[in-house]
Amino acid sequence: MSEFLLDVKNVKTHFFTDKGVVKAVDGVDFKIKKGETLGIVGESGSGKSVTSMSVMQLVEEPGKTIEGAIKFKGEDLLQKTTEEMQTIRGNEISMIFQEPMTSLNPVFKVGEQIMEVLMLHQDMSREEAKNKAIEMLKIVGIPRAERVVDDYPHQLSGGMRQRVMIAMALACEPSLLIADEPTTALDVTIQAQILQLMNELKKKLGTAIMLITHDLGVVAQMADHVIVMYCGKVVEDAPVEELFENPSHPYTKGLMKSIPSLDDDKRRLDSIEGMVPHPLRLPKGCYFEPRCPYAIEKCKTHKPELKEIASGHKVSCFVATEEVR
Amino acid sequence: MLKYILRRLLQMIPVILIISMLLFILVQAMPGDPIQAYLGVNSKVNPEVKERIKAKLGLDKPIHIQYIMWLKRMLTGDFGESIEYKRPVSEVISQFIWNTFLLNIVVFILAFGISIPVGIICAVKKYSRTDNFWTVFSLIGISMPSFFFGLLLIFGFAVNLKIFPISGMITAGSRYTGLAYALDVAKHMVLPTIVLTIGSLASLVRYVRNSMLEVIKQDYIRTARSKGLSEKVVIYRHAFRNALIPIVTLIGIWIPTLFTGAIITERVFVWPGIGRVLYHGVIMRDYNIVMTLNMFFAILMLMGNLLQDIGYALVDPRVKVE
Amino acid sequence: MFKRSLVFLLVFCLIFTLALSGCSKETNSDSQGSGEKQVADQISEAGQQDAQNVKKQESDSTVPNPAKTRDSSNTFIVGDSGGFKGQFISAYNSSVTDAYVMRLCFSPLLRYNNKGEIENVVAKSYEVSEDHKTFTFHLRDDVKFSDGTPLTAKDVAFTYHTVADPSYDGRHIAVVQDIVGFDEYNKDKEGKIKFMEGIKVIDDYTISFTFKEALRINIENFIGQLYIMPEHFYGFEKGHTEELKAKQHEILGSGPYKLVKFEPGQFVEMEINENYFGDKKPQIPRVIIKQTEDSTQTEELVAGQIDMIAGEIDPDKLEIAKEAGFIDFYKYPRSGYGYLKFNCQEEPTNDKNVRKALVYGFNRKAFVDTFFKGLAKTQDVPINQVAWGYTKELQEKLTSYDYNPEKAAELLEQAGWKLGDDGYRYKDGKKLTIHIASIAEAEMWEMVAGLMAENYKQIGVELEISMMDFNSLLTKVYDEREGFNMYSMAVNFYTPDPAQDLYSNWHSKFDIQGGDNTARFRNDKNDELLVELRKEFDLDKAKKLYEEWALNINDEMPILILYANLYTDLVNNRVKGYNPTAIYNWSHDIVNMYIEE
Amino acid sequence: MKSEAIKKADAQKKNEEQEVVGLWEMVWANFKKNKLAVFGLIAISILILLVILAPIITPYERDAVDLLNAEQPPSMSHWLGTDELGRDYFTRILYGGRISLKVGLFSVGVSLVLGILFGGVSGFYGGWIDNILMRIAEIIYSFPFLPLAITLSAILGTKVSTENKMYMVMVIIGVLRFPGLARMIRGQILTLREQEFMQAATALGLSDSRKIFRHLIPNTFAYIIVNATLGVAGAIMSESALSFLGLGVVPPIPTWGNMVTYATRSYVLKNMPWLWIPPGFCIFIAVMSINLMGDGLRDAVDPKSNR
Repeated sequence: MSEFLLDVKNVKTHFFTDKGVVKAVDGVDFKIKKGETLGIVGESGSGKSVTSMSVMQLVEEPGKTIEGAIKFKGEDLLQKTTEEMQTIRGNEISMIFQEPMTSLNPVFKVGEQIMEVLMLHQDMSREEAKNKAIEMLKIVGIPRAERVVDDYPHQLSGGMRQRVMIAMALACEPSLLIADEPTTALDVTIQAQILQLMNELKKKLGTAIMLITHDLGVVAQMADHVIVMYCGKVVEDAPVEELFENPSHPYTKGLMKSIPSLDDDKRRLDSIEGMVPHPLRLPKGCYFEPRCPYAIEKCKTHKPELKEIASGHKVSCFVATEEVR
Repeated sequence: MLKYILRRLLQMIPVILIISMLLFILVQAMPGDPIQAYLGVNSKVNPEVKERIKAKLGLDKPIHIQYIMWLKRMLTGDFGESIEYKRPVSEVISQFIWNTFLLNIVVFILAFGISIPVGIICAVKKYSRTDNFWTVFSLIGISMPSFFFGLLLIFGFAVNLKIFPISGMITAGSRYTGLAYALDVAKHMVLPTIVLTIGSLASLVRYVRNSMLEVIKQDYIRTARSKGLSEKVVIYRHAFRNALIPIVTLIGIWIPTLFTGAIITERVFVWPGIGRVLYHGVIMRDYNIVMTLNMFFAILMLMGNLLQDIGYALVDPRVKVE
Repeated sequence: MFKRSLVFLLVFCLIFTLALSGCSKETNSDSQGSGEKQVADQISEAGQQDAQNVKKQESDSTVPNPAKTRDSSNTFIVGDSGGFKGQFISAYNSSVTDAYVMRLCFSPLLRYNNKGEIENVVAKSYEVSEDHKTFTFHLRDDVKFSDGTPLTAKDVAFTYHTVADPSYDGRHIAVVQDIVGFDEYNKDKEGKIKFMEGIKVIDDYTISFTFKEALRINIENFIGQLYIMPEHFYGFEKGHTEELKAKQHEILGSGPYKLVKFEPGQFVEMEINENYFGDKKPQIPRVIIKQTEDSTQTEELVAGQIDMIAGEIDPDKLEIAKEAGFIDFYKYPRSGYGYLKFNCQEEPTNDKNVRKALVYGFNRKAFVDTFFKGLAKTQDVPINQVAWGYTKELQEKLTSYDYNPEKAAELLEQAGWKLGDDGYRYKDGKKLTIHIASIAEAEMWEMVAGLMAENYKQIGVELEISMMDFNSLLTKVYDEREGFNMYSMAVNFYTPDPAQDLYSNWHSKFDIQGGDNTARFRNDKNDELLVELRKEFDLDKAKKLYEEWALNINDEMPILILYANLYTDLVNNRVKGYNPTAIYNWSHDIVNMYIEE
Repeated sequence: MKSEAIKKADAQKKNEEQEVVGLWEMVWANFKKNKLAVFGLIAISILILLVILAPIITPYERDAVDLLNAEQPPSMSHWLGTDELGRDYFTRILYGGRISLKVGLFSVGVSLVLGILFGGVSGFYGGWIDNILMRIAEIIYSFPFLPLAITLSAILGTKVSTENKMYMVMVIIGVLRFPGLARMIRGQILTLREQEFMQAATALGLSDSRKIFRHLIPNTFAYIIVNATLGVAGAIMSESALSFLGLGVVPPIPTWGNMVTYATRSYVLKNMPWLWIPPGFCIFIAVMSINLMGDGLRDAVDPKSNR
C-alpha cells in the first residue's frame, strides 16, 4: 500500500461539446495522505469541481476522463467497472455539495436517505441503520436527532441540511471525503461551525478530506496541503504555511493580495486584471500570461511545467522558478 | 387529513348544486322538445293530445318549478323515467355503464402501464432513437380521429385478416359462459382498447417524460449517484418518486373517463357502452337520462379533483394540507 | 431506421412545394351546364334497367359462403344499425328494430300482404255497418299465446284500451283518438270509466269498433298497427301504465317466434313458438337481430357474420356486396320520399311562382343519379310510389318539373325578381335569398348543398344553409314555424292508402303549433279534396279524388321531392323464400323463409 | 452564405468583448440543436404557407362542382384528384387547412389565456381565492361538451353566419379545455411558491402580478407548452368529432376533420385512397410538427435543461 491514500497522475477530463473540446481538467497531479486535508483553490471555471467529479467518475455528458490515473489505495479508479465504482462511492469515498437546499431528495425523510447508504454498503437491517443514522445525526451536532430523523428536508434550515449531508457522507466512515465548496452557501457563523465539525470528524474517524473552495480563509483554517488551479491546470502545490508565507506563482500572489485583512485600511481591494480566458480559445503559452504582470517573452510561447522550488513546494511558472534559482 | 377531506366534501355540495342548476338550464335550453322528438315525424297525433302528454311529464311547467321537482326526485334517489326507453333511468344506465367501465379500466391500466416506463426511458435516453420513435408514434395516436383509426383497424384486422370480430361485445347467438364468455369478450375488446390506449399515450408519455426530465436535472439526483446507488435505483426510486407528483394529477383527471365512455369509439365498434346512451339521450332530448348521467360524471370529476389534491399531499411532503 | 423516414418526409414536402411553384395555371376546361347532363343520363340509364325489370338479382351459389361454416349456421342473423330500445310490446314500440321483434312474436288483426292487399291474421273476417262508422271483427278461435292460453276478443279490447289510457305517453295514440268515447276515457284519471263506448266485446270471438266519423281510412287502424297483447300477462289497473312499461321487453305473444334472450345494445335472440296458430309454420329454428354500425355492417355481411341487411341505399355498399358473390339483391321502391318542404307563409316562398322556379332551377336528376347511381328517381307529387292512388294515368297528367334553368328564370321574372348587376335577383331592394334548415346527415347533404348552391347561383338566387341536429330542426319546423324557406327531411308511409297521412300533412287545419302541416300550406280546394278522400269508400271514386288532389298540389308545388329511391335488401343466398315490398319486410315474410343447407 | 473572412472577423470581435447572448438568441441556439424540433418548424411553416397562399397556388374555386370528372384519381389537372362532386380535392385540402389550423391555434389560445390566469392566480394566492377560482374551473370542467355544442350551434344556427359559428366552436373547445391546464399550473405553482427565489422576489418588493407572470409562470413553461401543443391536436380532433356528429363546420365548407369524416367509408377506404390519405396526413403532419416544435421550445427555453 503506497503511503498516499489518493494519487492523481496527469488526469485529463475533456468536454466534447459541439462547439469544440473544452479541456476542463488538463493534466492535473496531486496526492493526499491518509487523514490529511488537501485544499483545492481556484476561481470558478478553473476545473476544481470537474476534478472532484473525475475522482468519483461521475462526469456528466459530454465530459469524459481520457488520460491519466487516479490511484486510490493503490488501485486506479479509471480501470474500475461501474459496479466496482458503485461499491466505492458513498462507502470509501463520499461527497458533499455546495447547495444543501437542493442536495437532499425532498420527498424522502432525512433518516431514510442516511439509512439508504448504510443498508447498501454495510448491509445493515432497517433498525440498525436507523439507530446508526440517529447516532450520525448526533455526531454532526443535530439536536433532538430522534425526531429530526423522521423530518423532511424542507423542514430543516440550510445549516442543518448540510450537517445531514455530512452525516450521510460519513455514515460508512469513508477514507476520503470530497467537499465541493461545502460552506459557500451558508452564512458565516454556520460556516465556522461546519468547518469545525469537519475537523473534529477528521480527527475522530481519520477521514482524509479533499476540500474544494475559492475562499483562501477556509483553506488557511482547514488544509494541510494546498494546490492552486487555473484553467484546468495545477499552477502551485505546497504545504499551507509555505504557500501563505511564500506564494510564488503570480496568480497565487494575486489571490493572496485580494484577501481583505482587518489591519489594512486601504479602501479598494486589489484584484487581478482581465478575465479567465474563454475555454475554447486558450492562449498558446502559459494560460495566465495575458493577466500576468511578471510575464516574459517565453511565457507567451511555452507552457511551464510544475517544478519543485522548495521541499514539497512546486510551481509551474518560468519567472517563479528562475527567480528562485 | 380526514378533517380536510370532510371539509372538501362539504364544499362540494354547493358546487354540485350550482352545476345541477346550470346543467338543467343548458339541457332545457337545447332546442327541440322530447315529446316531439319521441313522436318523430308524421306521427299523426293530434296537437292537443301532444299537449296532454307534455302536461303529464310536467314539461309544460316553468323551468324553475321543473328544476325543483327534479331536485326533489333526485334527492330521494328517483332519477326519473327515460322518455326514450320508457323505463327508470337507473335501470337503463345500469345495463350499459359497466360495459364502459370494463373497457376503460383495461385502457387505464394499459395506458399508464405503458406510458410510465416508456416516459422514463425517453427521459433517460433523451434524443435517442427510442425517444424519437416514441415521440412520433405517440403523436400518431392523437392526430387521427378515433372513428378513422377505429375503422382502419377494423378493415385491417377484422375484415381482411379476420383475427378479431368486426363489432359488438360478444358473438351474437353464442351460448358461452364462464371462461369462454370472458375470452369472447376479450377478443371483442382488443381493437377498441388499442384505439383508446394509443389515443391517450401521446399525452401520458409526454407528461411522464417531461416531469422526469425536470427531475433528472436536480442536485439530489447527483447526490444519489454520489452515494453509490445503481443507476436503476437512482432513476426508478429517487427520480421517479419526484416525477410522480404531476402524474398523480393525471390519474385524477382520468377517474371520470372510466365512466364517461368514448361516444365515437363505442359507436364505431358497436360497444354497448354508456356513451351511445348519452349520445342518443342528448339527440332525443331525453332530459332525465342526460341530467342523471351528466350529474354522475360531474360528481365523478369532483371526486377526481379531490383525489388529485389528496394525492398531492401524499406524494409531495412539501404540500401542506391546510 | 427513424432517421431515414424523417428524411423521406422532408423530401416529400420539398417535392410538394417544388411541384407547386413549377406548374402553370390551367383554365377550367369544360363548361358547367352541358357536361352535367351527359354524365347524369349515362349513369341513370344503367341504374334504371337495374331497378325496373330485375326485382331479384340471383347471385352465384358456387362461390364459397362463409356463413355456412359459421358455428350458429342454423340461425338467421339480421344486422340492423337502427338500435334497440327493448320496447317490444306494441303499445310502446317506437323503433324500426323493436318493430321487427314485435312482428315476429305478436300478431295483429289484419295486415297488408306483399301485393298491397289486406290479409286476415287473427281476424278471419270483418264487416262494415250501414253508416260506415262501425267495424265488426270475427276472430279465429284457434289462436293461442305461446303459454297455450287462447287469444280472445277481451285481449283485443285490452290492447286497444292500453293506448287510450290517461297515463299512456307512447306513440300509438292516433290509432284510437277517433273512436267514440276516447276523450271521456282518456281524460278520466280516477278510472271511473272502464271501457270506451266505441269498443264492444260481443262474444269471445267477436268485437266491434265505432268511430266518430265514417271514414274509409278508419280500417287502417287495424292493419298492422297494434299487435294483440294478452290481458292475463300485461293487464294493469287503469291510469297505471308504469306496470305495463315494466314489462316492455318481456314477451308473451301469439306470433311465429318467442323471445329467448335480449342483450341490450347487442342482439335479440328468438326461437320457434310451438303454439303458433298460423297455417304456414316457421322453418328457421332461430332468428337473431344483431346491432350493427353503418360503416361496418356490409363487411359483417360479406364476412358471413350476419345474413341480411334491410333497406340499403348506398351504391358503394351495394358494390361491395356484389363483389362478394354470395349475396342476393332484393330491390323494391321505397314507400316514401326525401324532400325539401317549402314554408308557404314565409317570404319569398309564399309566392307559388318562386316555389316552382326553385324546383325547376335545381337539377334533381343530376343529384339523384350521382348519389344513388340510378337507384332512385324524382317525383312531382308528395305521395308514396306504391300507393294505388298513384296510377300510371295520373303520372302522365302531372306537369314534370325537370331541370329547366330558363323556365326558372322566367318564373322569377314574372314574380317580380329582377336580375341585379351582381348576378343576384332583387325585388323592392331585397335580395332573393333562400334559407334552408337542414339536418347534418353528412354524405347526402354535402352533395345536395354543393349542387344546389351552384344551380341557384346561376338563376340569381342566393342560398343560405343552416345546419342543426334532428330535434332542433323538428322544433323549428313544428313549433317556431318561421325563419326558414325550406327544410329537409324524409318520410315513409306504411300503407298503400295514405289518405290519413296526406290529410294530417296538408290540411290547413293542421297548420298550427305542433301540427303536421309543417309546409304551412293553405289551399281551400286541397282541403275539400282531402276531407272527401278520407271518406270515400268506393275505391274507383277514391282514385279519382287522389288524381284531382295530386293535380292541384302538383300545380301549387309546396314541396320539392328530392328523391324516391329504391331500397335493396342484401341477403345471403343460403336464405330462400323471401319476396319483400316497401311495406312487407322480412319480419312479415319470416314464415315463408328457409335456410338451404 | 457569409464568406470565410467575415466569419473570422466575427470570431475575433466576439473574443474581445464579453460574449453577450440575449435570451432569445440563446433559446434559438439551443432550439437549433434539436433536429426534430427544427424539422417540426419547417413542416409547420410549409403547411401554413401553403394554406395562406391557397388562392394563388390553385386555379380552382373551393366549392366549384364539376360532375363530369367526379371521383377522378390524382392527375396533372387535379393533383389530388376530385371528390364525389368533382370538386378539386387539393384546393379543398388547402382551404380546409385554413380552418383546421385556425380552430387548433385559436382554441388553444383561449385555453392558454384562461388556464394561465386561473392557474396562476389561484396557485399563487391560495386560500379562499384559490378555492373560488378552482370551484369555477370545476363547474366549467363538468360542462358536457356535446349538449353545449348542440345547444349553441342550434341557437346560433340561423342567426350567425357559418364563419362566426366556426369561431364559436373554437371558443367552446378552448373554454372547455382550460380547467385541465389551470389545475396543472396551480399544482406547479404550489410547489414553486415555496422556493427561495420567490422569497427573494418578495424581498425586492415586486408586485404580485409581476411575481406571478414574470417569475412563476415561466417556470411552468414546460407544462404550458406540452399542454398547448397537445391542445392543438385535441382541438382539431374535437372539430372533426363535431362534424362526425353533424355539428362541426357546415358543408360545403371543408376542414381536414370533416374531410376525413366524410371519406371514412369502406368503399372510399379501399378504392379512393386520395380522398382519405391527404387530409389524414395533413392532420398528422400539423399535429406532429407542432408537438415536436413544442418539445424543442420547451428544452430550449429551460436554462437548466442542458447544463
